[in-house]
Amino acid sequence: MKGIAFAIAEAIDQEMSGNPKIVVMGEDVTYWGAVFGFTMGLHEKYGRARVVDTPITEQTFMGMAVGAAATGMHPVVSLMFVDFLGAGFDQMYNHMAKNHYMSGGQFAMPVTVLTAIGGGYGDAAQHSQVLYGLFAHVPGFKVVVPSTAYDAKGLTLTALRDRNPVVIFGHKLLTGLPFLPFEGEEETVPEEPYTIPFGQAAVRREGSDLTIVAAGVMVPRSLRAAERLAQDGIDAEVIDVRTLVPLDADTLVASARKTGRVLIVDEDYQSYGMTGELAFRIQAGAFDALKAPIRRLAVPDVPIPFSEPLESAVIPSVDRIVEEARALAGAQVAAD
Amino acid sequence: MKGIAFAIAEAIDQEMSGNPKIVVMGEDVTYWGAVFGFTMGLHEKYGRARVVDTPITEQTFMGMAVGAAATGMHPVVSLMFVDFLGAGFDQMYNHMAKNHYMSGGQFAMPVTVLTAIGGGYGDAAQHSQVLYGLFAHVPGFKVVVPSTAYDAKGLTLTALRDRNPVVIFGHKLLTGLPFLPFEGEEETVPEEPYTIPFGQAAVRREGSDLTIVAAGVMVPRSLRAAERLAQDGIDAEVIDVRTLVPLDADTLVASARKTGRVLIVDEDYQSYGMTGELAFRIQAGAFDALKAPIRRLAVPDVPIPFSEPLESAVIPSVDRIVEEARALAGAQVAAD
Amino acid sequence: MWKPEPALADLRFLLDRAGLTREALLAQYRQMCLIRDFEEVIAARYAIGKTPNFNMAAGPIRGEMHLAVGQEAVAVGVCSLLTDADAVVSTHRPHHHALAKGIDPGRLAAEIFGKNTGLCHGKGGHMHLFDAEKNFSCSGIVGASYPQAAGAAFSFRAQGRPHVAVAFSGEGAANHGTFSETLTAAALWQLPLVIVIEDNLYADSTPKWAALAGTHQSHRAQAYNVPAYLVDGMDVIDVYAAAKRAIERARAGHGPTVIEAVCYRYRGHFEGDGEDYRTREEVELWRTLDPIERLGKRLIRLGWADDATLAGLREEAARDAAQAMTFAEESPLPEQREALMGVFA
Amino acid sequence: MWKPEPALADLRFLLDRAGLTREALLAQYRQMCLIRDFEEVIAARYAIGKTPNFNMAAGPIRGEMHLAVGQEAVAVGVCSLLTDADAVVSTHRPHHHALAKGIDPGRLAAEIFGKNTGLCHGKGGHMHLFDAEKNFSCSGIVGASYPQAAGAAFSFRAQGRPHVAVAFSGEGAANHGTFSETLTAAALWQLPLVIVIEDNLYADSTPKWAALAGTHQSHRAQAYNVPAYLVDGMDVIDVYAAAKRAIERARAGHGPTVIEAVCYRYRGHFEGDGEDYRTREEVELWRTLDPIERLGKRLIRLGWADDATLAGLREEAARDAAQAMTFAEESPLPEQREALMGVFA
Ligand SMILES: Cc1ncc(C[n+]2csc(CCOP(=O)(O)OP(=O)(O)O)c2C)c(N)n1
Ligand SMILES: Cc1ncc(C[n+]2csc(CCOP(=O)(O)OP(=O)(O)O)c2C)c(N)n1
Ligand SMILES: [Mg+2]
Ligand SMILES: [Mg+2]
Repeated sequence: MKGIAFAIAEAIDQEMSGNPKIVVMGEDVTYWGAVFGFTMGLHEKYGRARVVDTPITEQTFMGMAVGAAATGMHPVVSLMFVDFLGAGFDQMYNHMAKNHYMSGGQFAMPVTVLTAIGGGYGDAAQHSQVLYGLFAHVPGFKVVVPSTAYDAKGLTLTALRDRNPVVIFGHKLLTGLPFLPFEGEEETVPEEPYTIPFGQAAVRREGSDLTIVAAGVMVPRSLRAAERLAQDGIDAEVIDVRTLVPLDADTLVASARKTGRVLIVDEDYQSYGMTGELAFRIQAGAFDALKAPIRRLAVPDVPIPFSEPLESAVIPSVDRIVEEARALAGAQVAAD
Repeated sequence: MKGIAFAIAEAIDQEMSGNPKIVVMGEDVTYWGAVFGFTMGLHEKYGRARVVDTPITEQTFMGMAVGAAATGMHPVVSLMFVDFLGAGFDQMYNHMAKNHYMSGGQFAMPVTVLTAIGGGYGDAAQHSQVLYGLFAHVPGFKVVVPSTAYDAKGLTLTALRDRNPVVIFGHKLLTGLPFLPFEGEEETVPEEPYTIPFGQAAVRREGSDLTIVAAGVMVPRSLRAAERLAQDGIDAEVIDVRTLVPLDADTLVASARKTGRVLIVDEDYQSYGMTGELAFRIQAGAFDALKAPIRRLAVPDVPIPFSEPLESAVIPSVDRIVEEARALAGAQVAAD
Repeated sequence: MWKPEPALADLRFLLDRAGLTREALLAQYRQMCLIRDFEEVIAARYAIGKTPNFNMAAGPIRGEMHLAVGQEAVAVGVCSLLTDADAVVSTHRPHHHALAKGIDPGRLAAEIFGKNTGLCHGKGGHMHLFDAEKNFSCSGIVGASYPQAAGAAFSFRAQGRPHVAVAFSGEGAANHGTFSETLTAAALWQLPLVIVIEDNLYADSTPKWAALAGTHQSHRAQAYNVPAYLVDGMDVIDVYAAAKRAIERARAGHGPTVIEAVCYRYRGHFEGDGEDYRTREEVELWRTLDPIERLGKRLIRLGWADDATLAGLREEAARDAAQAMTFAEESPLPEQREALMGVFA
Repeated sequence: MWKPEPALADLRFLLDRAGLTREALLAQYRQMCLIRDFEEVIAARYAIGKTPNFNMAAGPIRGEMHLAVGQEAVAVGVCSLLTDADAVVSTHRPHHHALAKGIDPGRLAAEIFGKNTGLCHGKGGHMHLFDAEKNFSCSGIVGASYPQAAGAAFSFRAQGRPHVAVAFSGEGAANHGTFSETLTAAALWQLPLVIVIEDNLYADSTPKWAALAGTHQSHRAQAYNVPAYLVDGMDVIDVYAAAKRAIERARAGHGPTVIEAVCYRYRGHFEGDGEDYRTREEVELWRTLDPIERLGKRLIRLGWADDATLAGLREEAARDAAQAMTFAEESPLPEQREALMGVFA
């Protein structure tokens, strides 16, 4: 299988066929499969009764998901681009994410939100963001960022069986759709349904000199960087966090303790987001084992510019991961 | 003067009287002074033409601020409780914060957003949040969190002369309004206008054993904790970050290098927010000087519960700051 | 929205048409009294520790407090037509809806006091009342009730269950984009949804004239092909008659309805409100239309009750409200460790 | 929305009433041709590197591309009434508005190519066109144009400047809550705002019938006490006549207007769209109403132009479009370090 879009769509189909509670809603989920393919093929199979195109009303279809989840359904909702969260965020973080807690446990909120993230193909400031940091910051969401088709299928099936709001952030350059560049790999993905538990990071490459932690498309980029680093004799371990919430800090800490050097790579904005959080957790658990300050590479707190040279100046590339990792590998305990 | 509400209202009045571009808008900005007093007295003085009650339409009045700022005004907009950001976030982070950049510098966005934050008086999950981490994460906002009336006035005047979107997060328990508990101090605040530059943290108390970094109402709580710690012979330095964006990392790093131990105290949700970011910046600059892992105390990733014992279990208190600081002061390089 | 008081024969005709019996009216009277008493004792308990200096954090009930004294007829007129399985999504001003939906007054009061015996074990509080058995939820965010009720309606339809979902809101809330968005959704999919706007003329300190582009929010429904009723919210019979049609239509699969009920809140927006945005005279004027007194007078005119019957019902209601307070006050607070539990199911 | 083609005398009458002279019509013709040509050459340039396999990231123009071929009359009918000082807020489909507002085609094309000579020096891109001198901005977020234009209108009024603000949007966008919210604001404060809905029957792949509760978005305006016109968006004269009244009224302080112009996009939602949600026949049918051909025929009927005049105008337009492309293609890309500058003013 090539790409997470096929994997996610297959997972939904498999679960939907046995679970009448599942209904798919959002803009353009029928003919266009939610634009990025996450709902491909479902309309043909289940029809407009269970695959519902909504008007362009994010706050309302997110709120409808809350109401439907409270009355026995499991809505799968498409937020076409994550950039559009601002048009419906209230229903997400103040209700979907809180109603179970506020109700003292009476109303579970089994909602699966699918959203497309990331840049690198020229879609500019309002269609290239990542923003999972915003969801990870507010309590009540599980935050899932698959980097492989295998993971995408297993994590989606887990989400569809979870009684809580789960947001699946699918990177556009991993979808495998023909109209976008593809940075993933052709993979063997079992046809039968399987689940992957949340909160388990994956060590994608073992290494001893330094640890690179990443999510989404930054995982394959980090792996490519690791190959280049290997040519320089630098042996990088690459960890895919897979879920930001729950976060598998143990795996990160164990790796940091082993290598003593950590680079966190992120396509979200740099400040007040994933890189800071992971750094905190790593230093808390591996303080005495760190040989150098933790480094990070992320979008340097600017909107994503349109023009190619500008865009590639701000989104972490294989080259820049290599550069940062090299600097880190050479870094003595710094006094900067 | 007692409280930031009076200070902010005075600053707006002083600037507004000389600057016809300023218009105040939002819900209940007339009779109720934006509920938390930030626009008190302005309606009486400037009338409904310049102090405009809006319908309950956050997305729209935030978008109007964008349009008005682009055509020569300086809107001062009230987002009554920060909890309501989700009803209007799109216009804020996708437009107000980005239009200057996206337009290649053509459209400045002089907008001052006033919003009330924080819990501790029983207003529960949808009216007690802090959420400045969300604004700090997305590029384009300056994020101001005054902890004193003096600062509130000076920082507000700076905001009103800034050509960029500035969000001022006023903690309810620092407003000084009679209907809320007050955790600030009676202060001498000069009558004449003055400004305080953004990006300068304030060392509120010097100390040598450890550094406590905080913002908003956590500053006076940390200062009270420091007094208690002093009785135990622990000499805490207390730093008020004042502005999260721009962030004065130098002052934090210098203090961390001096004391070797840092506790970050925050009333926002713990993960993927302020504490992680500050920790990253501190370890990056003071790695070799740190004697123990950086610690943090924040709302432990739960919605703010209503009932008093539950609420006080999650919002950092003087007691818990003391506890954490004590543990930190005693901590050897941990291997946990 | 004031309508002429019907002559006795006309009143009988109207009741007949609405299918309202003596028993039903007496139950509505009692329910409205319960709400009135409940709100007033909450007001009294809320004031404890808050005088002479009003401090929101003091006393046995903390935080904001939005009461619905004066608006009883809307909640009762609508909710008396609902079953437990029908969904109600309420707002920051939710007690009257909760009681009218049949929620236990004791567990309601306990939640307002933040007690462990409360509906949400003290985690929700006055603006976040949830009762899964009664299919009741609410939100402190203005405009948030509409889509959630539409979602419940969607879900009932998808599951082939004959229930209806009701969203309550204020007239201020209907300015929010979610109102028009939900009208579109409800009309498109012909959802079994009833949107009830309690038009009490104010949103916080903001009078309707300063926030509404037209005179009534219900007028907007038509533009979305949603039928609407504009009713006298101080008259439980008028509310009931419209709600009955709307709810029956929804159950029958004929889609959504908006009901705008013009009413008035006698107390401030929240307790402690200085109310300098309105006149005392206006408040007094509206009190002359009191829904409980009006229903009482009609019951007497109809010969369906005498003063003693009514006094008896009022006493029962007062007793229930008092018992609820006692239950709440005597209940234990939750334990601190509970705070960290229950973010996820 | 199809109207009968006016007889010659009636056409003269309509033009007269609208104050449209020969010169004005010829200018509109030329402007529509420029837009048509511009969009078509952009389409051709966009396709470079994207065939046989369509890949959004390949070729000289990257990212999504939403063109407005077929919708020229709406942009030109409205914008030919505006001055540079009037504000326009556009959408994800903004080229026709930009050109009609008088933005330099070269700098526009350069922005679409991401060049340093572009309107925004390459930072904005096709969905984020800004030109401060022409008071033009736009947003890739659906529904975002309304409040921003209302804000500009508010600002003009507050400053006592006689300008008007125009928000363009699609019919899909008008389902967004910001539409009704902005109607309320505009009506309340009687803002000099004109909302133009380009009702091209589709929002992405979603046909109007699947997303609209009624037939036309303009019907909603009335419910907010905002007057509205429903016009033939394939007829620049019809658009112009309505826009003229709306804009004059706005300038005179008489408040907002909604104009819904029914039109059609000949090309896909974006370039690369497979268009399996509509029939080829429908597209062909609408092409018979082509606004440029219609105006051309009328000019000839009126005796205001002959084939040669029109051909001359078309050539001029084609030359301008080609020059814009050349300028864009020959311009340098911005330097990487620019990326980190300009977040703050
Ligand atoms: C999105 C949002 N904005 C603002 C508020 C603050 N607020 C709480 S109640 C209220 C007024 C509501 O008025 P209305 O809908 O008429 O209801 P009423 O209070 O009159 O019952 C406001 C503005 C809020 N809770 N949520
Ligand atoms: C808030 C938001 N939701 C969804 C989208 C994705 N989107 C882009 S264009 C579009 C359709 C817009 O349709 P319409 O308003 O009719 O304009 P048209 O494309 O027909 O010109 C959608 C859904 C968006 N950009 N913003
Ligand atoms: Mg009201
Ligand atoms: Mg359209």
